[in-house]
Amino acid sequence: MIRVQREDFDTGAELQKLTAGNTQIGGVTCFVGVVRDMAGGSHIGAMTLEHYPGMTEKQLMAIEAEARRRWPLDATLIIHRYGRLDPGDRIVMCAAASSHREASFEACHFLIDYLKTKAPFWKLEDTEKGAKWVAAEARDNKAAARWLEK
Amino acid sequence: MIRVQREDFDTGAELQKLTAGNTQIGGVTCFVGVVRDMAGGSHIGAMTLEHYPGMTEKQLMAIEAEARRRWPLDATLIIHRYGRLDPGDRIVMCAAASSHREASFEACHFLIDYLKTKAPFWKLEDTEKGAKWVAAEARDNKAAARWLEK
Amino acid sequence: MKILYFAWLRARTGCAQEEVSPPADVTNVGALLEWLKQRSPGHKEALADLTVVRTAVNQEHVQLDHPLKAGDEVALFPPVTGG
Amino acid sequence: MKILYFAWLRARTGCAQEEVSPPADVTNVGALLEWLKQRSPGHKEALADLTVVRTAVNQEHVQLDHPLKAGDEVALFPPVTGG
Repeated sequence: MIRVQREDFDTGAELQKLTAGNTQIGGVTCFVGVVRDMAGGSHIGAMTLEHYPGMTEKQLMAIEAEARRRWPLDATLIIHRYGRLDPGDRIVMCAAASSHREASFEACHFLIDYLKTKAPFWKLEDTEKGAKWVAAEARDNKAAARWLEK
Repeated sequence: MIRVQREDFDTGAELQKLTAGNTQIGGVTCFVGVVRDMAGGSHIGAMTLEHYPGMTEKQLMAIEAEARRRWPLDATLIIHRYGRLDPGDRIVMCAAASSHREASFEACHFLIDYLKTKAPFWKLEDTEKGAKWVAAEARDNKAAARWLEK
Repeated sequence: MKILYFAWLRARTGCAQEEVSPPADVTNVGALLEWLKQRSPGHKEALADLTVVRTAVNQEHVQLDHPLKAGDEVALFPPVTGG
Repeated sequence: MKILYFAWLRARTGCAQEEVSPPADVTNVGALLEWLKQRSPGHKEALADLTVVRTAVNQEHVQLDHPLKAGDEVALFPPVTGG
């Protein structure tokens, strides 16, 4: 399941719903991304996440479908927020549940790595020097490239 | 932090406490292990987790300390339950928070892999053929061996 | 043809969305970007360095050689920075 | 010296914990296990296959060559299956 929303989410409740009623599941790996207050040495007051409605959902669904094609998963979840966020706020959660621990770890890692390079979100940070569009990081492309199928 | 307890835990509340007040944290990876109702082809009604009080805490603390030595982590948590558990019940949670996504993933993976081979817990499963001590799995040793430092 | 601009591409072109009718020789995304540069100094500035511009057609990531057809929704944006 | 038994080692020996005084030539864990085998048929059965027995001294995992001293807490258990 994927969701794109302005509101915060309750990580524990989401995980609970994800695994409820399926006793094949042996483990769930979850990543929660949080707004940091330092980036590139500048203090950040808050940030605004812009996205491309329609394409965002389409890309997240494609990423989720790809994870389920690659690993034996019982359940997957991606929630991504947009709008104004303060340091410490949750931005994103990815989760993958499986009967196999390895599959749940790899799939969760894949979800966040792919999302970082494919989902159309852009961060505008309030810094001490004014609002600044965050530049993409080369290491995110590198992280996603590891999942390219040979 | 580590905890060994009979009671269930609230994953979301634990994650919230773990990251609260530290806005250096960019992400937290969390693994939650759940009781499956099938193992080796036998239906499982419930299981009882026995442990070695004292040694369990000591080993979990050592595993946590080792993770913090290896990766730049802001916070770590291991909670492991013991006693009687039903299919679908949470058994364990491991979490690692960091300013770096990769570090949080690797450290969380390390925590659960090491715990599986070093923490003195034993599972007694109620199967259709009676109570049965679960045998250790070779793949768990293999998973832990990947973290051996060269 | 609908063109959408996001993040600093929107700021520099001064528009979030515009309806355009490129000439018949604009058959792919690369040609469209060259043609769009002529619309205003802001467009020219926004599209000056195409190494930092990404494109989607009908909500799928595409490269500059992707063909265009009437009615396509084309989006221009910087490399994404979500997550 | 205190010996603790866990999981099926406890079930087979019939005891969770016992206080023992091994002779002076029992200087390491391996020798202790051999000596413990003689305490009962249950002990002998429990310790018949040492490839499935793990040991800890004072709550640290150890190998069979680990030396023993008076007052040690020695635990015998199967390979762990938590998590």
